[in-house]
Amino acid sequence: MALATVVASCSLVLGVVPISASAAGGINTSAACKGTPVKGGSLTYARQTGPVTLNNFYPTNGNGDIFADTLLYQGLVQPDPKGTTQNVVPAVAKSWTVSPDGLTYTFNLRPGIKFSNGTPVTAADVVFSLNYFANPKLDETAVLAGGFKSASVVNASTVKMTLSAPTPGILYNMSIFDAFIVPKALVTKQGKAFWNNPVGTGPFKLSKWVRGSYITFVRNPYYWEPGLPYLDKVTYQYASNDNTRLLDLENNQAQIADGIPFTSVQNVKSNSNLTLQPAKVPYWVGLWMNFQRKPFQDLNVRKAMQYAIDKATINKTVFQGLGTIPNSVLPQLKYDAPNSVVKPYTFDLAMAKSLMAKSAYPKGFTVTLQYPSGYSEYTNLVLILQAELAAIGITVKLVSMDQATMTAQYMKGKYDLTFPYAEFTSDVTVPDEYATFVTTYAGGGYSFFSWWNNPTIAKMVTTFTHTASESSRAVQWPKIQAAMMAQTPFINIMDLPFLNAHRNNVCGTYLNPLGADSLQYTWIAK
Amino acid sequence: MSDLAHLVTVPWRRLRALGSWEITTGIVVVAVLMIASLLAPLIAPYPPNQIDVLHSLQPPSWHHWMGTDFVGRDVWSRVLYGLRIDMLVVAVITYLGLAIGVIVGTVAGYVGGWFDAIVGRVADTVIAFPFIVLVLAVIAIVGPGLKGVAIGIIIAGWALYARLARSEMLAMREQPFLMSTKALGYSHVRAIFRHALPNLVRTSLVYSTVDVVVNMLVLAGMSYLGLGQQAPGADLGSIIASGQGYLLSAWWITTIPGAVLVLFGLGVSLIGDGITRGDLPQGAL
Amino acid sequence: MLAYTARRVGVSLVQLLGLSFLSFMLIHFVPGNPIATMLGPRATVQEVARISASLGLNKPLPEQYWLFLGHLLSGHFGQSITFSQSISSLIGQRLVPSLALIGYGTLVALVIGVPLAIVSALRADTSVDHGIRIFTTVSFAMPIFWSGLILGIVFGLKLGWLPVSGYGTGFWGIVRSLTLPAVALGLSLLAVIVRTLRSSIRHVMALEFVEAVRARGFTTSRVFVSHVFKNAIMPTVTVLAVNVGFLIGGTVVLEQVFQIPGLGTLLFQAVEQRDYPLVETLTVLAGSVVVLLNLSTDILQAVVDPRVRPGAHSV
Amino acid sequence: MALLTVAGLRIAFSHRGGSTEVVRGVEFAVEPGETVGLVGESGSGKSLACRSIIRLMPAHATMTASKVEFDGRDVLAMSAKELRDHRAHSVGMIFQDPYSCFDPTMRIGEQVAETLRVNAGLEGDAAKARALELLESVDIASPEQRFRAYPHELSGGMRQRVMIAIAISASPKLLIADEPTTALDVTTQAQILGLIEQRRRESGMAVLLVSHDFGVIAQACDRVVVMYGGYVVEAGPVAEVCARPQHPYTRGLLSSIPSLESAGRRVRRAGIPGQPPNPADLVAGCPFADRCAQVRPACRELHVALEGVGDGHVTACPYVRDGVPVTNAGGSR
Repeated sequence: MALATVVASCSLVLGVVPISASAAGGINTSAACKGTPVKGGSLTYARQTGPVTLNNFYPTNGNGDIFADTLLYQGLVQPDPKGTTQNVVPAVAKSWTVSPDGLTYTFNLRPGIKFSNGTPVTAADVVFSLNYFANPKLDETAVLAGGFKSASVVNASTVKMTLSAPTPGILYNMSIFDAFIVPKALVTKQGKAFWNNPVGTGPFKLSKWVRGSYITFVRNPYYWEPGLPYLDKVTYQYASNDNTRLLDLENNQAQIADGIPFTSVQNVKSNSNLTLQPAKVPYWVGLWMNFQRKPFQDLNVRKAMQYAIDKATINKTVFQGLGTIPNSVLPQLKYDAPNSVVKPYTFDLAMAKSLMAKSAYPKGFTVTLQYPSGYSEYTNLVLILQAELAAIGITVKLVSMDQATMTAQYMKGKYDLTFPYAEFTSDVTVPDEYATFVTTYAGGGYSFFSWWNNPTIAKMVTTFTHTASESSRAVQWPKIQAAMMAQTPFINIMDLPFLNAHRNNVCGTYLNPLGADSLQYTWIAK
Repeated sequence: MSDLAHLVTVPWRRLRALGSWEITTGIVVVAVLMIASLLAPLIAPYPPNQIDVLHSLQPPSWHHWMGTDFVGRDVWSRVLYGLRIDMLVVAVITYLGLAIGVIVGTVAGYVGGWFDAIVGRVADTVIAFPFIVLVLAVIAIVGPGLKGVAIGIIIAGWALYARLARSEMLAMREQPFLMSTKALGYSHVRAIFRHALPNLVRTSLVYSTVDVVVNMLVLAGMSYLGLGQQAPGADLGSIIASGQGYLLSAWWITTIPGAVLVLFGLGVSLIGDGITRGDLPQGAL
Repeated sequence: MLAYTARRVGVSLVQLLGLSFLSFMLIHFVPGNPIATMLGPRATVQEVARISASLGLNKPLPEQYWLFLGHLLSGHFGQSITFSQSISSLIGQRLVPSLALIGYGTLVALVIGVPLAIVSALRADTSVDHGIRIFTTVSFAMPIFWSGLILGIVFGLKLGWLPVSGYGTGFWGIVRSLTLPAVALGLSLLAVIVRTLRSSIRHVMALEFVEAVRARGFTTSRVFVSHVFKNAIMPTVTVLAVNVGFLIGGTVVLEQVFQIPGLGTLLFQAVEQRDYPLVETLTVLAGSVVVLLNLSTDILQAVVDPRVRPGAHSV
Repeated sequence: MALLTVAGLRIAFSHRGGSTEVVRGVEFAVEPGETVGLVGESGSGKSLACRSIIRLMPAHATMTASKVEFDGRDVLAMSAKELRDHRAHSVGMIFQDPYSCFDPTMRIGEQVAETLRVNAGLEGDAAKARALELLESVDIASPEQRFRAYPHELSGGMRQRVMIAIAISASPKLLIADEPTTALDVTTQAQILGLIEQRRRESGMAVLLVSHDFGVIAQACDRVVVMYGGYVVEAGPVAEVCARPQHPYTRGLLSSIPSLESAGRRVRRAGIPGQPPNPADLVAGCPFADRCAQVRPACRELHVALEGVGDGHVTACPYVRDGVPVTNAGGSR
């Protein structure tokens, strides 16, 4: 979920904490939350960015839109709302079956499920929404509907979806904002106006929206999970300024805040009223090397760089030990093999030096590194990188840029080294999307604008994404992971969690594995 | 704007006769800050970017006069170095803008005609253009950092001086001494630069005491927004911004550099004040 | 009077045209593409090209400028790229907080500044005058974001009187949430008001007519209110108008500090996202405010002070 | 009994580092209905001296006097309220520069009417009607039109007429005219002086005419007071002083007027060499000593005091009589 969002000014979200997939990481286990959940109450959530549109098919402000959409709507399936696994679990569909050839999906709708305006969800609504999802004119991320052929009504509570080729990743793509289920009749009738006052099957419904300032949701009385949500009212209060969110939290003007900056981790930890909640998400610091530049075409150089970068030190000094040293060039995704199978690059200066000596550039070379301005983590990070790469003869010139400029330069291939997106997360928990992006050279994609072209790995990825069998996919991916790690076309500097913080009496603050929360389990202890 | 000449030149003459407490105090304050920042490498007790995590967020003490920040850098040392870069940049942008503006304005006022018309309209447009947008756009083009801010401020800043100089030149053109230089057969260039310019520069110099303060604030503001000085380099705005998150627990990181900024502004303003005897030139800011 | 107004309006129109050109060129010079910025990592070259074409961003620049002028003149300003809304409705939503902040800030500056200026002028060169001057100079030298932060800490967090950030609901909610930023804005404006008013009061007080009026046996307050102040206030109004550009700048920063959903925040986002039409429109509008205020103060001055009128001549 | 008696008047300006006395013990008197001239170069203190009558001091100036008595009342002892009444009803004043002594932002008629409303308690239409009457009485043609004019739209002479209208609106007992004609051209000067004289005759008020121009004084006044360097150096009936000037300064002033007929023309006082003194430079002795052709050492220690020479004619110079140096005269004082 949530791709790079460009957040105003100096905010930053770099998350933290090496948690295992268990969600215990930040879930409040304080005494107050041991009791039975209490119904009622209202919650203010200080968020760093807010929605500019509630049209889930066409978000224009990244997480700002998506996090609001997640309260309002749901898809047929959803990412595990408690974040315990990276799997998809039932939502609007109570269950589904996949034909053995992987081409036909049959979804059985949840009996009695209703939209927040009280009208029942019908198979027609689902078909309408899936067609929306696959229409590039209507859905900004229709690329995620790759493989979709058609959807049809089987009966009032059953929908059939057929694919043109086995594309198991589509189920994960359908779990997120781009395939949420909306009422056909209302959308058809109201057109654009629908999105100003939308209805969905999420736990909350829209109450009041002051654009740019706050948005208030109230309980959806027709929500399908019995007894949920606990809260009567949720207000997302937007504050792009990190400091403001923290102050709001400390001041109890807000009870949860997202995007806790690294520099404030100690601050939050030392405040006895607050709980820091790191959540594991596919969030990473991806360093891009431009393959149009000769030195980076040399595998020895790329590997030397991997060995020269002391990720443990970076984790300690920049990310306060809360990151995870990656064993992939991509973020942490489903099917990833553990370190015992695919080893991370560990700091080894001697190895790095010998690789450089073996390369075409034994005396080193000079490159520029473009990095996003306004993020103190990045500033600290690039200084360390500069020093560490200097040790193997690579002279790095630092150039800070604002996000828009950096993205433009990146897409035009005008860079040597760059961090294309300051806040870089995968939309989905499975590797299909990013693996495809990073290996698709043709058609103007240039392998995610790295100009890396490796047909072998590309073929492995294509096979993987079109394998219907879950067990086969689980076998294939670690091989791709290892191959990419060996080739190291990108350098994943660090895997990071999302960092939220909440007041101690706020309980059940689960994030799904993509970092979004729908707050149906959240309650406030007395 | 023509009142300005009166507001300024008359008190200027008086100043030379009198001197005043404002000027004395102002000069002392600015001089102390300037000397301290120039001597930063000698008097700063620590390197400005030296991290000492063990001693982070220390309140002001004998070891750290202004305390330390969240990675244990000495705030006093950072303030000294920050002030140094800020003063340098502000002096350069203000007086470069002044020089450009005065020259363009003087020439425009002197030669008149289409050149004057164009300069006048361009200056008016730049003045009407929201300053901050201009600076933001230039930063977006040049890239974040002091360079972008400086270019932005100069692009916006010359216009007021040009307008000032132009209107004074128009008035001065009719004055006998300039007409007489013409009668004596001096060239235009000589007439402008030898005779008119020194008179015009005086007004602009007085106005620049306001401009210096404003530019200092803009510079700090941009650094605060993350668009000016890039970490780890220190300037007052970025030090203030870096302490924001610790306002409750470590007030000194934000408040003391802010106070130094205020002190500098106060010093410069007092000098300007002494010259104008408390009468702000119109159109200031 | 008519000829003067016409000429003055003409000059303003030229200025506005220059303004629109400048803002158009400036933002198109800036590297970065609004679509790529909006789409993030999902952006493929084709997708960016497709959406750009659908928004007319692939047309030649002169044509785009022409369209932009057309939008400006028609008054609906076209469509924002990133906010997928019409710019006029966006501005409609964000205008009130900004105007309220500017108005409230100016009010604070006037409420504090006018009495200070009067005292300062009447007690010129006394210690009271010096004290006021130091106070206003300090307030002028304070970075607006810094005073905003300090005010927020003291009155928001320590004392808990006012909210630290955000934009309240209802009249009093808005007043409460805007009080701290307005005070910060007002403080930054204080020096200009006090000094201008002080010097024009002193200037007017030294005029012979004031002595003449005093000689008629009028009370000091009558002399001051109906003669001195009336003559002295106009330069202050002019200076306020001139400083609207400065106020807009302060508002952009303060909206960031206090997280107020106003035009400043919108502008900041628009620049960051390279939302060309939005940046252009906001810039031209902000510039227009400055241009129009200067225009109207000039004309107002001609009305209030008959000497300014062209064709007014003494025999 | 005199309408106005001023004695021992001292006025000083305070500034950084002390104060400078610019009026140094002046005395003069005005009888009801008479016109008294106060003559002297700029800086002589005459303008300040005349303002002492209504205690209209500029900022930083302080006045002290042993006596300022008007119509039997002690001006020095007046409360603020009494002083306002005094200014509003007993004394009218007109000023040198009719260009700048009106509120530039207020219509002429409104300025007259305001005075009437505030000082005479007239309301609305009554004030306007009376204002029009007054404008007419100072020979302003088509007062209805002028009523709506702004000050800058009137000529200097016209403005001075309006000023006179305002000054006499309360039928004061004394009109102070501080250089009323200096800023006007010759023809207008004569008209204005004529107007003042006419109003004086009609109303029986006294006039204190302040001027640097002896010609004007000679033409318009009954008595004259000559000031120099903050002192009164000579005083007496105009005819007497003109005929038998005693003080060398007065002689110089008179000699710079070619003839009485040219009264009113601005003439360089070629008769007196040197510049008028800077008040701050005057320490002791006769203020005119530096420029006096007949100066003698004793002048530097002279205690300036007026001495009668007959017929109400007084002079501050003990050493010269009718242009001839005398020995020992008055030196003992």
